[in-house]
Amino acid sequence: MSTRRIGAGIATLVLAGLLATPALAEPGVSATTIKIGMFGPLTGPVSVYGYPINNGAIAIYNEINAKGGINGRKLEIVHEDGACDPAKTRAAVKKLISRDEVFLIHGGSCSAAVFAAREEFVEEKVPFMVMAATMDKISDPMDKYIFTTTLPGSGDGRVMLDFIKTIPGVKRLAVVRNKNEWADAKLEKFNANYKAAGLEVIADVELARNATDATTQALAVKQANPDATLLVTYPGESAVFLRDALKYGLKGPYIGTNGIMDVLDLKDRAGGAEAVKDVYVSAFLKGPIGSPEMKEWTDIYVKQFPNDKLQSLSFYGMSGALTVVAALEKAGKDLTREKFIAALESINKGNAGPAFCEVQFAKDRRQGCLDGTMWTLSADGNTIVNLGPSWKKIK
Amino acid sequence: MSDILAVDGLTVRFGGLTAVDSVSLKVPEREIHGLIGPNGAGKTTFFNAVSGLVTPSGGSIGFLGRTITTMPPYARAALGIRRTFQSLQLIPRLTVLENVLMGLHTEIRTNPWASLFTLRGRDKGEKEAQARVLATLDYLGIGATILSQTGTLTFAQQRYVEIARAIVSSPPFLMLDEPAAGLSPNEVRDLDRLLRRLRDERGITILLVEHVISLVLGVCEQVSVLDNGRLIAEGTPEQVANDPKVKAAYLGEDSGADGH
Amino acid sequence: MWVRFCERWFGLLLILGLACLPFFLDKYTQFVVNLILVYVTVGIGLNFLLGYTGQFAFAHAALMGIGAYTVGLLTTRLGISFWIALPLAGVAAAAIGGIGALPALRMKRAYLALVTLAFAELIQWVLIRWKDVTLGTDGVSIRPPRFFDYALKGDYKIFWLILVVTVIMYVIARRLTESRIGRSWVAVRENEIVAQCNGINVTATKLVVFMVSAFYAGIGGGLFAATLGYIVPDGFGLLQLVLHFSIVVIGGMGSVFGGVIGSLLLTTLPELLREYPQALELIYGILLCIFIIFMPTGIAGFLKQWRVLPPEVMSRNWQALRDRPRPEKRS
Amino acid sequence: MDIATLLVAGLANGSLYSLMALGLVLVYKTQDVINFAHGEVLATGAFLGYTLYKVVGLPYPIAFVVAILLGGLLGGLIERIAFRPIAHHPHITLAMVTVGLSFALKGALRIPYGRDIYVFPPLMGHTPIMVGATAISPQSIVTIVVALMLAGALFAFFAYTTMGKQMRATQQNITGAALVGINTGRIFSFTWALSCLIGAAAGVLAGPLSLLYPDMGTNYLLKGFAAAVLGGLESVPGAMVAGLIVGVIEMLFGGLISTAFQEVSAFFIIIIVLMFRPHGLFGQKPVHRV
Repeated sequence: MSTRRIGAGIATLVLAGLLATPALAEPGVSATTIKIGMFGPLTGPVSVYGYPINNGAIAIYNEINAKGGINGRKLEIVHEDGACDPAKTRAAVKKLISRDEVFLIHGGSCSAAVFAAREEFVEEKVPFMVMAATMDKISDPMDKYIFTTTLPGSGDGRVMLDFIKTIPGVKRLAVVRNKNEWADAKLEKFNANYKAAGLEVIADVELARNATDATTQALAVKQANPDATLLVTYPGESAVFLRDALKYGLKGPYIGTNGIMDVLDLKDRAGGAEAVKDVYVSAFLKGPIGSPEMKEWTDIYVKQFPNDKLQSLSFYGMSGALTVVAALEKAGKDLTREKFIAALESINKGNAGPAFCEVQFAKDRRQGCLDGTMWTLSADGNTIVNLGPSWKKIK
Repeated sequence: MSDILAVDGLTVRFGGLTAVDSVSLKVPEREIHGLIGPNGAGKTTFFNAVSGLVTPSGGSIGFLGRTITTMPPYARAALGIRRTFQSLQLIPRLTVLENVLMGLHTEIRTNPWASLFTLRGRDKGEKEAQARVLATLDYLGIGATILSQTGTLTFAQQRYVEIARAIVSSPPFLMLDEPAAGLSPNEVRDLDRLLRRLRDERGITILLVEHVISLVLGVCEQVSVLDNGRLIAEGTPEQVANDPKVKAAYLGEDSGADGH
Repeated sequence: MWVRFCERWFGLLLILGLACLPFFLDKYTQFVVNLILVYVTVGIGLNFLLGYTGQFAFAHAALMGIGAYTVGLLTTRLGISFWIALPLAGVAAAAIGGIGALPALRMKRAYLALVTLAFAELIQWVLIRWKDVTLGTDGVSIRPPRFFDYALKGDYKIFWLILVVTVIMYVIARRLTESRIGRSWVAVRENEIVAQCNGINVTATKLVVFMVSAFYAGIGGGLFAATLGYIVPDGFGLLQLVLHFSIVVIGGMGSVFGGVIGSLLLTTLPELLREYPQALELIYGILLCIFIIFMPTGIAGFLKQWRVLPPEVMSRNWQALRDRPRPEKRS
Repeated sequence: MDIATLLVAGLANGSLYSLMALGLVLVYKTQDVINFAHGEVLATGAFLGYTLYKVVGLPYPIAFVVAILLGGLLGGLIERIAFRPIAHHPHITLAMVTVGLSFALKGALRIPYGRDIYVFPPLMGHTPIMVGATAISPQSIVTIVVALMLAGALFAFFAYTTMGKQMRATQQNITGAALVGINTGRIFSFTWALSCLIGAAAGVLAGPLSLLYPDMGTNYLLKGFAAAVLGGLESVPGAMVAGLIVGVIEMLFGGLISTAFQEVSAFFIIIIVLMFRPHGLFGQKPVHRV
């Protein structure tokens, strides 16, 4: 026994020595570059959420580089695949930290995978900006090194709840939901607060991931006859549900998460404007794609990735990238991780780019963006209307 | 001498087809008993019924005084009914040692925990098993091949490996399904000698299905003849060879009828 | 004699060498090495079933999940020591796997695949739905195991734990395949009828191999949980299964070495293919087909053929037979 | 809950499961192997249909026919390239190759189609026809009718054409078929082609119901397995009927018990069938032969 302990002791000493050595220079920072690590689901079934999201952030970083970089340093991006799998993501993060020795990491779209890697940032004290993962547990309870400018699930739930409260005559709700951590995160705060708002959930219906049919769900909701239906499902299943809801003569309104904020896509997938005419979705962008508010950001994306399809995913990563850039600038020429963290903490009313909010961090605040808005389709079903936080009749 | 195998009114049906039709057969201890008949006469089905691979539709099978009609094949093997197959059923990629060791499956009685945690070379059960394999192979004259890949051996050697696997557990009863098929006349002579030695030196009772009539007539004490699932004749080789029913059954069937 | 001597000491030297790895590796490489070791256990387990016994089943990833959850839930929710939880993980996987496979064992081969597929989906479904116990999709964070008062926290320290368990599992695997149990598996794979006629109870053998394989999956899952520190039901789905299949097929079916080589290769292959992430599935699929068709004994078989690896004769201490005096040849 | 509506929706989905089960059973009967890549065949069919209809702009019926013929061609090629050389290999080899093929096909589909979810517009729109309180979607009718037509064509093919008769002979006894001079290699190719043609048809029909992505086949494959097992794994009419039953049971599970159970109802079916009636509803009790 004792030999093993001694062995372990030696190992720890050597390890401590190894870790102590690079303290001379800040990892990932050279005279001319700052290394930023990025990861996301680049392969596998969830790769739909990989490149589009990360490319938005890359577009911002490239734009900054084109303008000469930050304090004389160019941003260098190291990209790793996490495949939306906890083990692979954790490996990717470890690689970025210990092999690529990046200065900070900006990435992650799959909540569970990011959470699996959370320990790494905490232990290695590497600043981490969440790209698009919405699970609250990642940033709350807070850790010094973990920041997010993505509206967390609880925030999205709150935006929807606040909106529902303003719809006249809505008291009884049906919930149609996926069964996963994403949906759970959106519903956690919602479930805790709807009673206080005088609402009642009279049907809680589950729709399987990648379901191709929502007959039973639609009929269950129809039978319950709610005043409004909350959709906490991914875009595909949301479309399937709305399609079948129309088929079986359900009445709206439907309130959706910001996962389905591409309402025009939803319209196509659900089979036409009729299916989505009474759909209201939470949104975190300043305006719909193609609106003047978004022009600046659309241009940046298209310039870098002219062949990509523009979708809300394309802008998920931009607020984080802009915040990182702002903090890097603020941290100054003599860049260290601690200075960078301090700079992030001092961001007040920061530019969130295409995102609806202003970025607000503090010593005890890591969720920088808590605001969202609600969108719906115009009466003709061809344009997106930004409603703001409360319900209005659409002309 | 008591009967080692006593089959009484054995019937096997597949759907509408009766492959073995109320066959009764007794094999006394230390006898080499021949089972012949034209193709499709039901010899192999009879074998399969005795080894337990097919469930009889009627009749009973007794072995060493016990009724084994419904006993599963692996339990019959453990009792001491061992057999070879018409076509070689060895694992060509494995060594002769491994192939023959499979025949000792029921014989190796080591404590699994002990075998997991003892050091190499202290595994007594396995060591004994290897010694038995080696002794059997030496007995058959192929001891030198023990570590050869089975697939690289000659056909005759592989036949012997299969016999080694069948007899390595020292069973009282051995069923051979056409062991001479594909052997040269010289090799058949060796086989003839081997069967006698197995009986005389090891006391094994043998039930032999064979198309090479010369072997059957030469080595067997008793011969039974099956045709269309029925037992049509029984007796010494001479009696059977001169039986008109047997001749009729073999008419038009030339394969092997006159031996090689 | 000296060959055997070298072989034995080679093993010991290798283990000692491996034990020193944490002094030389960065954290990422260490993590990958840990995963490789975890997959050695998992891969050997699936190889018992797939390679040795020729039984085609789809439950291995789910059984690994059961192992991981057993360790995760017992240690974090009930405060049971990791050292008790880990063997229990194997036992739980073996028990649940055995029960799941039971209806299919007496039926035609194709049914085992179908029933285990259904069974695996049900296991995942239960892991997600039974939130009161499994915490559902929130996942389980695993506390680092303790060695007396010493917490095995971090990739370097957990490595020694994984190494010890892996070596034990490897040795047991070698012993099993060198015993009548391993030979009965191969006999069943080659021909169930011949196996029965040699006294092997085929149904019992299949049940045994399924449970042993599940036990390995469970232990592997427990180690996986300790390595990763956080598990979710989704982690034990199709992606995991793809990896297991690839490890066994490419490493070498019917070879304990195969499990080792497979996990070494398949854990590093994605790293080598990082430039073409989109093509990864395609490459896996094509590699699988090519290996199954043209190299069914995998890389281990290839290396054994070229004498890089020693033969894996399925009998304990068979080497002694090489040194025996030549027998006199009878006519 | 309106049972009639559930039944109609169940039958519409069930007819797709029937087609999947049919494709699985055909291959299983001739080659004794379950094609684990059949879900990807469905996805390939769906994407072929989508590409021909939406991108190339062919009229729907022509796009449908061309897509399923291409699906059939793919099946024939798979047999010729991957399975013919290993036809005599152990069962497990064949089964593993189908698994490898499944990954490969999915990976291949992901390269052009992996970055988005595609929409296959319905042929008839989704506005339902109301029969009393029962809502029937026109697309469901199209699905059921086309599936039934395909099944009918298949029965006619087996009953009246030489090729069909030869295929049945081969399914019953490969050696026998070879002895009487049937080119079994050609039969194998044709079986795979037919199986994949039906799979591709299921894909084109599933397109408007589902959304199009490379993993879309997995769900249908699992339901197809359940149907095949329920039908006895070797029975063509059994697969057809069992598919419809699985579709309806799934709806009844979801509609009457809980939506949480709907997803796994197919697996319950597989396990329950194997425990209590392993030869399925329509299969023959296996005759023991060596």
